[in-house]
Amino acid sequence: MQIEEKFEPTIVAFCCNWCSYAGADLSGTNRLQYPANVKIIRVPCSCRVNPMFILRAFQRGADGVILCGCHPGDCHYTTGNYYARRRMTLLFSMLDFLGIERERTRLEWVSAAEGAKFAATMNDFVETVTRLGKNRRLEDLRCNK
Amino acid sequence: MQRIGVFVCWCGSNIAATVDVKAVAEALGKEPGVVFFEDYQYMCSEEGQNKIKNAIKDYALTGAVICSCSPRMHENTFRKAAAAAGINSFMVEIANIREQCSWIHKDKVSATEKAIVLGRAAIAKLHLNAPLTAGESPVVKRALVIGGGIAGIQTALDIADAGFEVDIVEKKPTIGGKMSQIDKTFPTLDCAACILTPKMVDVAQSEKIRIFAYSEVEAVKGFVGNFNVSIRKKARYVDEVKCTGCGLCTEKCPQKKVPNDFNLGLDQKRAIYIPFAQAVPKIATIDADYCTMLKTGKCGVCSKVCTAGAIDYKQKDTVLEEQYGAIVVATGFNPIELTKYDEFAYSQSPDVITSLEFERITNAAGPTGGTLLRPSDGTHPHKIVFVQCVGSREDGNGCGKTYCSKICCMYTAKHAMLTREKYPDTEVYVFYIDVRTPGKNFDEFYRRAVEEYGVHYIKGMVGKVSPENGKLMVRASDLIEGKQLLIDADLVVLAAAIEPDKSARPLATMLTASMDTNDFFTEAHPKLRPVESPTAGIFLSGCCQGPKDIPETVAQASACAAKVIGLLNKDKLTCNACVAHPDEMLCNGCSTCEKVCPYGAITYESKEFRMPDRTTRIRRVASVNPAVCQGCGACTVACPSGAMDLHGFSNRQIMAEVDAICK
Amino acid sequence: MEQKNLKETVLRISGVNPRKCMKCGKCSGTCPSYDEMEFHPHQFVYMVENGEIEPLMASKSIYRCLTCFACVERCPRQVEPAKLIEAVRLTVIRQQGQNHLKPDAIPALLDEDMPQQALVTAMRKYAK
Amino acid sequence: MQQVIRDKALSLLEAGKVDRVLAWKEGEFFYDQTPHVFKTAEEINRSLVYNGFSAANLSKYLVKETLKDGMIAVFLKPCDTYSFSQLLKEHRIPREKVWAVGIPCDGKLDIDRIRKAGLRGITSIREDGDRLSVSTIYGEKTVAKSDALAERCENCKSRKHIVYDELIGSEGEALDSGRFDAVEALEKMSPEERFAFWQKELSRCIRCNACRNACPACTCEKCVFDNPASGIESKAPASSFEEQNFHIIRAFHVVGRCTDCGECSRVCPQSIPLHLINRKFIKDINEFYGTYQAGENPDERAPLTNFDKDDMEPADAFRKGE
Amino acid sequence: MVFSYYPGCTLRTKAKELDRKARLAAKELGIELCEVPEWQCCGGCYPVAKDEIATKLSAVRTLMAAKEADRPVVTVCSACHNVLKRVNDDMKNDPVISDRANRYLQNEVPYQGEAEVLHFLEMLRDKVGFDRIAEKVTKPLTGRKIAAYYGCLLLRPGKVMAFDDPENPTIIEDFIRALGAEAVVYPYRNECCGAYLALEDRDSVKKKSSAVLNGAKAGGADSVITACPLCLYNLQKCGGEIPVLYFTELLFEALGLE
Repeated sequence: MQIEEKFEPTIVAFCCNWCSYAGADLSGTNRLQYPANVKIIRVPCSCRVNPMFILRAFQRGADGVILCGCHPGDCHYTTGNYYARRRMTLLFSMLDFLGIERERTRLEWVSAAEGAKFAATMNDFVETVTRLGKNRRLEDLRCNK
Repeated sequence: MQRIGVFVCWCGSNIAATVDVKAVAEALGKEPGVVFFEDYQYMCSEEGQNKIKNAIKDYALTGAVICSCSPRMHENTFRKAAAAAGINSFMVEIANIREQCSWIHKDKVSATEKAIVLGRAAIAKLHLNAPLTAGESPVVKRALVIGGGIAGIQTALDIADAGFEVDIVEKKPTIGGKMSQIDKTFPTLDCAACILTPKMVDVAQSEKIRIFAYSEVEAVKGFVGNFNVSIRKKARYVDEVKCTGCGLCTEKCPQKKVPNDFNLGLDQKRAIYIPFAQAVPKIATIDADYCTMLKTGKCGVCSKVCTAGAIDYKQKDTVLEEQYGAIVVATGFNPIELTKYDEFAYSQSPDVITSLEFERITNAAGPTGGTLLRPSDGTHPHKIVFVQCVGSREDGNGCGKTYCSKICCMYTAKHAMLTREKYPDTEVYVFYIDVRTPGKNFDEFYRRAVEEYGVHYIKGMVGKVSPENGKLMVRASDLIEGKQLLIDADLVVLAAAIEPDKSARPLATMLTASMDTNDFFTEAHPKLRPVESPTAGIFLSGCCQGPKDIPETVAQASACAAKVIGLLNKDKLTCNACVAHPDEMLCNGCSTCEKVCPYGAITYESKEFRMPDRTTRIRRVASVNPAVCQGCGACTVACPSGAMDLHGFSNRQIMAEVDAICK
Repeated sequence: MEQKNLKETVLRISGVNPRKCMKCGKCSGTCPSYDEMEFHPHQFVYMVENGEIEPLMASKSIYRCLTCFACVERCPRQVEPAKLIEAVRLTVIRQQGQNHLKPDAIPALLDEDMPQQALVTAMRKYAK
Repeated sequence: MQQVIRDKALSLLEAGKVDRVLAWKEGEFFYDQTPHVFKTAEEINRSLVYNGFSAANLSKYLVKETLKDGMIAVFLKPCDTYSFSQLLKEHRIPREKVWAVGIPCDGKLDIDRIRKAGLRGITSIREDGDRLSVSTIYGEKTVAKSDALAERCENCKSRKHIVYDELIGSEGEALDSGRFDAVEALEKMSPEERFAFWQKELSRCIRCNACRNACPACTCEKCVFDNPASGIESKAPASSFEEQNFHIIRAFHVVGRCTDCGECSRVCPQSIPLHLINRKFIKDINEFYGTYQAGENPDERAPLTNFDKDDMEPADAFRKGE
Repeated sequence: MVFSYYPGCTLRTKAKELDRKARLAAKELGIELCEVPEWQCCGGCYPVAKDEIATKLSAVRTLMAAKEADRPVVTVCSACHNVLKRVNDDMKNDPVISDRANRYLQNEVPYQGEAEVLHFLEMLRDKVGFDRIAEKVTKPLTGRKIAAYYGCLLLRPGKVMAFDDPENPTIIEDFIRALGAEAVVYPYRNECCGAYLALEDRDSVKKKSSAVLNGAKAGGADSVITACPLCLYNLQKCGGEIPVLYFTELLFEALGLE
């Protein structure tokens, strides 16, 4: 009998150094659990995240990509998250336009004090992406050997 | 090819209990370029650092990957160790396997797997690292203090004392802040004015300090060492140089019905006023909302009586541009509005007052000349009820604050004690939930109120205050006796929660300094860096950071000054090494990056280039000022040709991490 | 029912988290029925948290609460003591034969002006 | 009109005002013209053409041409002037080296569309008001011009010249076009349908780079896809991802810079409707951040180099569509 | 203006005057009150228990009828108003209750608190406007000193009822002033009258109600008005000298109706 393995999605989380990465640290400090599927990449600011990185992640087999930054108005660099918000709004809308499941991408604002929000967001995102299943529409099959 | 060493930290059992550290080290040891791997109990300890240093030397490592706690904790520690062993400090990458792995996972297998992936990502990134050197920027040797209360005053005096110039910006017409409104101070009961006003005079007389009173910060640009601040000096309609502060105008002004905000509206002032006798600067100010001349063009009495000719009805706001090396936030606090607490009948009876109003009523310079009288009928109250924790310690879904306001227990003990001392025939009841008196001589002070002055401390809360026949019927519970009490009080004093001044939120945005959900400024570290904001060059003094009494405020103000002095004492600051840099051969000169740079760090220049086809061309290319660039990376994404990249977080480094994680 | 189950029942019915209480006593300071109660609102919160439900169930206090919600309105921690008292009362009257008000007793309590509302309310409060 | 343009080119050259003239040259087939730099009167009289098939947007060629010494004259249709203006804004063309002549345009023809109407063996086409006289090896036919227009011209956004030194003919106005209708139709589909649509379209991509090479916004010194150091170099559509990735990134790189000139779709040998991707971005920008037309106003901040504190969140953008 | 109207059991029996005068006054003000078809008794008091829905269903049915009619549902009785508003809030904000109730009622389109519940006084304040009422007054109650008695049901819980400031309400005082009388503000106007304890313990009720009336009397009131039949009963029965009236009676009088 073949037992179907539970689908474990690969989730890439880009976190800005000043708020969201610190928020992720805080959820660790408070021992708030979220699945190990989430792997965090530290960037100085949400505005450092190039759409190329997000597409790259999907190409290489990510099933969901989430970008976390400081709340609007609280960016360490004053305005970075505002630019990030416009870029991601347009990019996510485009991916949707091309028929990619919109739930695979997400932008969230998590402050350094919001450890609980970080964990809750990740739990929710992992659950959502798990429900969607494997990313098929935006992957490079050659990377999947 | 790099020669990489991998160092896996146990962090005691913090990591090792959930992550198989040996398995992580061994797995990572098989990665390309890794020539050494090791695990150890505490990598951050001196012994652990020595292991790193030795391995760098013994194995000729070009870089190190440390799998440990968050880089926010020990990145600097490990960078210093690497530098001490002779490699560039930016050749260190940290895989966060504690906060973002062992502490959030319970299953050892998946946590170990994840730790290996995080380690791989760090190795992949490190392969693309290059040595970086940080640039330097000069420091403007002057500080700005925003807020002229006791916190701002103390910080300014200490900075000036060290020989640096300081400017104080105060939005009110005088410095002094809340402390100038207070009558006596706990736990010594010395008069607030007697200890505050000499400091205010010191400020006024200091050659190093400039006071911009009746002024507000309008815009802040720049960065640590080089802030450009726009300060709006609001029109006083009085020439600051000519006004002698004689006060004649404030006596002759025919507009007498102006609420006196210094006395919290308990009495009235004139439309031209000096807030109090010891004001600094002692210059009259016209309240444009009430001045008949400014509103209708008819009156001019103050101008006629002013022998100095200082009145100027045509005065306009002016905006000054000033440079500072450091900025101190000392914006202070206010009691919360009590309109949502009408079970205590605050808006229904003038005899229900806040503690700060009580201070003014008992202050010799206050509306009653220091005699304790009821606001409603001017009679002596014989029964006073103090209610503690009004709006403090709430659950966060209501209108109050979740925190303890910290100062109320002590000032209420003070009020109760002073009342009993001056008016022994007055019964004083204090309803408390807890009496919180940590602090030197604080609990002794509270005990004196109870034991020597006979203040009735009742454990319980007031449920309802009903104004009835000139009395205030206070219904409350006495939890210890198990009784519901009904007290016919003459005066009820509410210990209103304190909150940060409303100006703090927009200021934080200007300064890009972070705040917590209560609008208190966040400190760089809650224990180890309590007087600095995480934003470099921004320092915190007094209640803007959290509730504090005067001794604590002054202590923090001086600590803050010490930090500022430490900064101003430097001639140059080491800049961020992770700055943006354009590949000039790829740059289109299109000016897109410049538009998204929040620091104005990008300029364009025309340069002559030898092209691959051996011709020469003059091309417009971007150039980044590394002293100004803070390394956010906005430009790198705006750039269509990929010419702009960021040291330390390059496109290829981040993509290498992505690849390693998604493999 | 066991003590633990009783506590769970009360918490389930009320939806209240008594651990939020900071023991200020404002509920009891504002309760209009305080003097007629053996256990007071703050004690309900404290005793429910401690699992001492049976003494509360046996007490007449549960029929003295007017559900006027003064304690709920004024609680600084939004603990809502009145809901706890109501939950203890419901725990009692949901048991067989524990109706506090029996229909045949009603006529004696009425006068001709008594509005229906009082009856309906009392039946809901006192009977299953 | 062709003669007017030839005369203008000749007079500019003769007067010494310019050294070269950038215009359209007749090609191997009558419908297949190429951009060309004319240096002599003889060359102009021989092969400079202007008719319904003079479709190429010439503005982009100025980037390279202005690197050379001397002045160059260029003929720009209304939509080309938007691209020209955008390139000026991006400092890609030195304004002082260009003599821009605005010329009128009443829509360009699409040979494929005429063929699709069932006309075979076409040897030449003559414009006759709103009719086309089509000579085929089977005889003369006529077609309504409106049935032969390129899609981008059917949905022409403007007849106005944004920037020029002199104008031939009279000035037109910006138009109200239905250019977003096709995008809207796609938006209304289910994600599965949209995915199927784009998979079908994009899988035809042969990565000839014609779209990029014709695009007046794609003027990078070196394209990221050609640059080994960029980390995303790719030359061939080796998988469906590569096709998607190339077109998404290319479109994203021209967000706020794309004037919607339609060259990408015009030059695509596989007839992929690439302009729809760009138009989706333009439509989103218009809806999310207020109407923005690249190239229209040299002083206006582009949407991606600008922000509003109350901009919508990505999630709101999705909700808006529901 | 047309509103759905929910009279409730008491207004059909012991408080017929309250009902009749409310309808006539509304008519005079140009308001049409359409009685909710086949309404059921609300149950008299809001069922606090979170674990059962049966006691809330009659209120939900009324609310659904109001949603169906697509107009706000107006009540005069404070108790009905309290029950309807709070059950509506549950349907809007408590997913467990709302889900269970909708499933029990087998609603194809779930009811999620879409109806607007208004007290007659809220309708007067927010939809008609007290200034318009003042214009309509033909027999102003000049010289009368009237005290408003709110009790608990109109105001609490403040967040759900959103009727007025629960600790310092002004709506009935404003109403009194609109009718030309002087409003007497006095203590205990938002404290409980003793409510349904009237059945069991008259003494307890007497204590609470007399405190209210004494306060009003001390404030110089010549009458007290209320919106709740049970409050009215308790206040009257405690034997104060001051007449206690429904607020609608004053409105009726001031509008010059007979």
